[in-house]
Amino acid sequence: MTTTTTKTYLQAISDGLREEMRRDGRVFLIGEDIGVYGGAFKVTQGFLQEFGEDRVIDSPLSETAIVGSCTGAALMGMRPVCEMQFSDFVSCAFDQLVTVAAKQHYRVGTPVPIVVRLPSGGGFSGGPFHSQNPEGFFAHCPGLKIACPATPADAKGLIVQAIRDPNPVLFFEHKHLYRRIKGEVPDGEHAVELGKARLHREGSDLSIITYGAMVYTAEEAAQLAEERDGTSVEIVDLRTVTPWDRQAVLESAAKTSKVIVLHEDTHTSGFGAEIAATIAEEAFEDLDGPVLRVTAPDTPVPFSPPLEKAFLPQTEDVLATIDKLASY
Amino acid sequence: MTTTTTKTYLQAISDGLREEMRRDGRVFLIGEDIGVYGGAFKVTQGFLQEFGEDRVIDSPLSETAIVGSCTGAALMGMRPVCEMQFSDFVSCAFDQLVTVAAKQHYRVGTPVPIVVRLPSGGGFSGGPFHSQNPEGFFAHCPGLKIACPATPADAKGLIVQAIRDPNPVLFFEHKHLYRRIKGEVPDGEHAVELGKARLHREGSDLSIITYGAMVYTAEEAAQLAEERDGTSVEIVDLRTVTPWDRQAVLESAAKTSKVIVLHEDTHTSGFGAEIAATIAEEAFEDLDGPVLRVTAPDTPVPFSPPLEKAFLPQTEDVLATIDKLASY
Amino acid sequence: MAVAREAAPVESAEEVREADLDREDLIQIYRNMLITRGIEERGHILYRQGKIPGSFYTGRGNEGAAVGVATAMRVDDVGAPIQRDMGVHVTRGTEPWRIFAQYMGRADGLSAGKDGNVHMADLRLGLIAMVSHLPAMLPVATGCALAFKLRREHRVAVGWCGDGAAARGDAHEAMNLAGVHHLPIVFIIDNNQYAYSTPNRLEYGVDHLADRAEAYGFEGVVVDGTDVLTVYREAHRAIEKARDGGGPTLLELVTLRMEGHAVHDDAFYVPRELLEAYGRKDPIERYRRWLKEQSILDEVAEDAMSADVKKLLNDAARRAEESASPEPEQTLQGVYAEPEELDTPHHR
Amino acid sequence: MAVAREAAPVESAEEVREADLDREDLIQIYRNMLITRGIEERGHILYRQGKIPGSFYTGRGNEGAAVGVATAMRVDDVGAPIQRDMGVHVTRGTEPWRIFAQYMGRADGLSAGKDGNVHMADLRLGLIAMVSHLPAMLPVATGCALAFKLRREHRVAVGWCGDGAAARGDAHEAMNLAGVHHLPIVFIIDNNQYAYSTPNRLEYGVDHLADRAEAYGFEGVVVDGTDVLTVYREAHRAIEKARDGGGPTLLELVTLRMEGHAVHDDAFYVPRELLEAYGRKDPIERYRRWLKEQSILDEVAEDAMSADVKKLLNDAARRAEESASPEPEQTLQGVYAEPEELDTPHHR
Ligand SMILES: Cc1ncc(C[n+]2csc(CCOP(=O)(O)OP(=O)(O)O)c2C)c(N)n1
Ligand SMILES: Cc1ncc(C[n+]2csc(CCOP(=O)(O)OP(=O)(O)O)c2C)c(N)n1
Ligand SMILES: [Mg+2]
Ligand SMILES: [Mg+2]
Repeated sequence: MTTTTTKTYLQAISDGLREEMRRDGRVFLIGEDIGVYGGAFKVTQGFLQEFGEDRVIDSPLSETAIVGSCTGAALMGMRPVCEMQFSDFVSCAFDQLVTVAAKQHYRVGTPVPIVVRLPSGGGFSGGPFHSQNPEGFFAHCPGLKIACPATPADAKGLIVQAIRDPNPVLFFEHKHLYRRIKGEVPDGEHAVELGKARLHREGSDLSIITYGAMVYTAEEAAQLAEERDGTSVEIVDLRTVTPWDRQAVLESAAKTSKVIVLHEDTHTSGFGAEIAATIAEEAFEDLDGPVLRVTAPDTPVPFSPPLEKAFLPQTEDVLATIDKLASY
Repeated sequence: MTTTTTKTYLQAISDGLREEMRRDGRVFLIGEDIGVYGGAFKVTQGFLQEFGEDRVIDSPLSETAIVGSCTGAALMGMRPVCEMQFSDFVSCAFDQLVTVAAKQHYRVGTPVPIVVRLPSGGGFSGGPFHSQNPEGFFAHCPGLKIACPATPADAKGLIVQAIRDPNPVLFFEHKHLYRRIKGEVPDGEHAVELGKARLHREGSDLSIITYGAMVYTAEEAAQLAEERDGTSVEIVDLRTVTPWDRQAVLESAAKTSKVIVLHEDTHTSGFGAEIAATIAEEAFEDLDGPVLRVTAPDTPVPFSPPLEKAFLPQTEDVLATIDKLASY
Repeated sequence: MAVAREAAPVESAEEVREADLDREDLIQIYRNMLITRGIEERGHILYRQGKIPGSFYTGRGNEGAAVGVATAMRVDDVGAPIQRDMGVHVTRGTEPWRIFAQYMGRADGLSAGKDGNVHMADLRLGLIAMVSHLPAMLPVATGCALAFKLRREHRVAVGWCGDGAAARGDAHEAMNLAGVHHLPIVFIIDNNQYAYSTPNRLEYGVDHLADRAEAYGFEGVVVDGTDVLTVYREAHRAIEKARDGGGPTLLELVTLRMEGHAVHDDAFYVPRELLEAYGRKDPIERYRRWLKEQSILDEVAEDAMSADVKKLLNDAARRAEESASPEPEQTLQGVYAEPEELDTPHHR
Repeated sequence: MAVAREAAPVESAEEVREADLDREDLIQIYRNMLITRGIEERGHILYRQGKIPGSFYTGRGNEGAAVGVATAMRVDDVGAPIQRDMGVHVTRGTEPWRIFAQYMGRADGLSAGKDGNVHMADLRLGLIAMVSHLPAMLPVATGCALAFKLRREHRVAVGWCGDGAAARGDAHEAMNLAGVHHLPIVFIIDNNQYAYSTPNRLEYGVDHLADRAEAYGFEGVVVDGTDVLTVYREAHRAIEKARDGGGPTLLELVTLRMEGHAVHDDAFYVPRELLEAYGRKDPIERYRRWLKEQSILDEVAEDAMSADVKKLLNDAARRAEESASPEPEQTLQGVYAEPEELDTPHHR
């Protein structure tokens, strides 16, 4: 029987990484300040001491070299896991990911099993460059996989599975969940399949499709809606954006006939557009109302608290959208 | 009265550029092989001779420096126009575009009037790196504008307007249209507003929303559908992806009640998802059928002709989708 | 094998005059350094008081480097300073109250609350606001220099970069382009020996970053960044050389980051002895001693200046605290520029 | 000021023996060069016959450089060659018929029709397929070297880059990382004096690209790339130095691109005299003369080899032409790898 322990989201990622490194000598870490300093968020604290300089590499400030060298090491049979200090900086490795890592297997059949860890998301005045959720850009790139865990258990299970996956995986870690969210995490080996959504909350009146930190915003709104007038909201946590669990989403849409898509990333061509378009295409006859999107607006992430609050999707925004759709 | 001349798409771009350079001494060009060689596609042939080395700069192979230096020159009051040799290489300037150029005005109020010319698109065995349509990635980035002309007249009018626009504009030139497509182009000054769609073909049974080279694929399919059984297909050519003409699209959707979204870019999180999601959200009650997307599949662009043919949306694919939707 | 020149320290007042500085300039330099440190010290207090959101960075130890370079720039030169270069903003005339307003995310901050901390600059003062992504502003500064060259203006661009950030491709592409076109640009590397927790030896494998200049076809100079006068002299030389068509120079200004990467970081990884050694080379204290030795500053003048700077910063902090936060509606404003905005002296 | 060493030419047979080449190796080198040129010449004909889709690139003039380096690699070394390095594929044992099949987009091509022309490699032969984006494979090659170092394997990675591509950030980041970690890698710059139409003087502002090595903490060497034996000797030294823990080396192999960028390009921008000068230094002809002088090759052997290579290529072209095109369904296959695929000797 699997035992569990209560852990923060951050601890869960850290444990997943550490356990996988103990299990598999091919796994190594590379990134800026991940060794001596233990990472900007301390996810790899103590790793240098346990695994040594060869497996925990403090790299130069070189996102292109970090990702590119992971690709090379992976082609030689290693299982590299790199960290972008903030997910925002992945823009500096865009070409290596989209051009090299994502396409190498299709082109010449050689797998590139790398993991890129990406502390992401806003909520603490990080400003335009320490708050973004860049998964939307990469969702458009065939050949990459993308995980966005919401719970500590999934954070552990998905980082482990990401390492084992034979493809490049972008692993988004929402910074606002790191120390704020605690949950039961299975002890010992625990892997969560990429591409399987989690039914976060069952409901019958409408569905919210979301992932990452917004799962909690959805949950708050759902609770308020229920308390207020008994509206029963279902929440589907995608867990991974690529591949994404179309079946779970379409089933929920068929069940409730009303769907809200929610993400913290910006609106236009965000992944929510793909979800909404797919539902509109494949569940057209199931729908009793339009698929509504609740997202950040099409702006950079502003710094000042009143602006950032207006930018980030809030519980009230979701609640208002629930009302709008419920009464449709 | 405006006179017109029959020109290729390529000539139209070339003329637009040349005329704007003659009108405005602040406009200069920078890119790889655009001077002595006249550009990989000869769009700037003769420019070095006419405008000299200062205004037609053969740069080193440095997409980051090309775009970044355009941003700097623009901040100093120039109107730089750079060329990526193939649009595929814009991945090497992703950070400069998305992080610097796109966000500088929002952050500190300084306009960045640059144009990035991007020869794009497939259809001649260019393979995974000389055939892409990367507009989908950039459509997700607030602060950038994106033009994708289909006709020679629009190619001229939009390159001129892109240069005059106070924002960074990505100007996609479909390589397959360069010499294949001819049309009437207004002589002399001619600018086309960014964000206004063009009704390419009027129809009443269903609408195809598209842009770029796919306008011609849509047209072929529409003609075939009409000849065959009188199905009347409307075609809306977006002309620009950012900003995009939501109103024109929603009006067409309201008129025909059935919409196909068509683009050459790959499927998941392509700009078609945004269009389809918006229609499904805002024209829900107008629709008599699901919004269907016809796009390339989620793979890199394959090289070998039978594979590339299977990859690119073909007239038959559009026709089959017309049939499916018409009989819905 | 080091190939860069190592700058000899400025010794005499004679040398200083040769470098175009009069008594007033020398005092102004001191004042700018005091204001620079004062802004950051006060900012740190405000931060601990919870009045500044986000994170907070200081450039303690870099005041001489930043003020020295900025003093050598002419009014129509432009620069793209980075996270340790508060002294550049101060020297170019940015009003301290607007910097505090920036820290606090107020509407009167240099980014009007859209961005925070050192991600700011006033283009009317010839400064370009950095992005976080380092050193993405080097290609941008290179483009400024390109514009000057194309227009045959006698202006110079200055681009800053950290020792850590010099590892990124943007640094290479910018320096290479500047070298090929012999552009009027000076590259400054603020080498404070660390990139966050990463020491120089894990950032690059060569003796001096200034050695790289050679590989781009221009001169590199290693300078003691704690010595404001030497920094000034070398920056002045390099900037005027660039202005006269002599092409780029790379100046590596060696200091030590005297505090953590940001104020959450206690910098446990920096050896005590190193901190102590550089503590003794504090750029402000060093320069103060020199001013006194040269009888440029006496007790009276010094006290007056301290009082004055204190008042300036008190007023500035108060004014910033009293200033308004941006309205939430501003969130949606300003993503795109309007055509009228191009109608400035720059853009005409 | 050039800082890189300029390699002295190999003069005597003695030196060649010192560099670990026996008579058989010397003949094999010649044969590989002939096959290399033969593949590209024949490819060009097939292209003009409309049998090869897309565009077509040749490496004429670079045969010695490519074969020389590849000959110096050991069987378990790995390399990431670029667009002028057909000789590397040939030397490592890629079957010519599969290269023709690659050109033609056939199912038996090295990329099974998914990619075209030189975007190919057989990882089982220790080669990594380039992407178009230059020089994106340098960081990748650096990662191979990192893996070797971490696993304490005595293997070396070789990363290729053009003179033009050396301007991009990827080159810098890769070399810097390799320098910091003293990785077992050799960087080769195929300096054929042009990047498409862009001459060296518009690509970089320094005498030799090899001068850059110094700025990353390792040695740079300028080598006459038309001289296969000198290339071999320098590559051999550098590779064995890397294997022995001596860290990276940068070899700049100077040649001239003897044809257009691709075959659509008549290279009008390359001065005639330059082409004539390098025509006289044709690497195959030069080496052929040397082999004859040294009596390693006589007329009879040469004729036999020519006939043999001709037959090889005839058969190869025929086999490729007869081979199947990929099925359209293949378009959707292979975007993602399956777990079983990691179950190779490499990946265990
Ligand atoms: C491209 C990029 N990657 C990572 C970071 C995160 N980061 C911010 S400052 C810093 C260290 C910078 O070191 P250095 O360039 O030496 O400047 P310093 O802070 O020491 O002045 C890092 C890693 C960043 N800003 N940009
Ligand atoms: C990042 C990038 N930008 C542009 C191109 C287009 N391009 C292909 S080859 C080439 C010239 C390359 O020159 P060099 O590196 O000297 O190699 P050579 O072709 O001369 O061998 C260019 C510009 C490219 N492949 N990659
Ligand atoms: Mg530093
Ligand atoms: Mg070349």
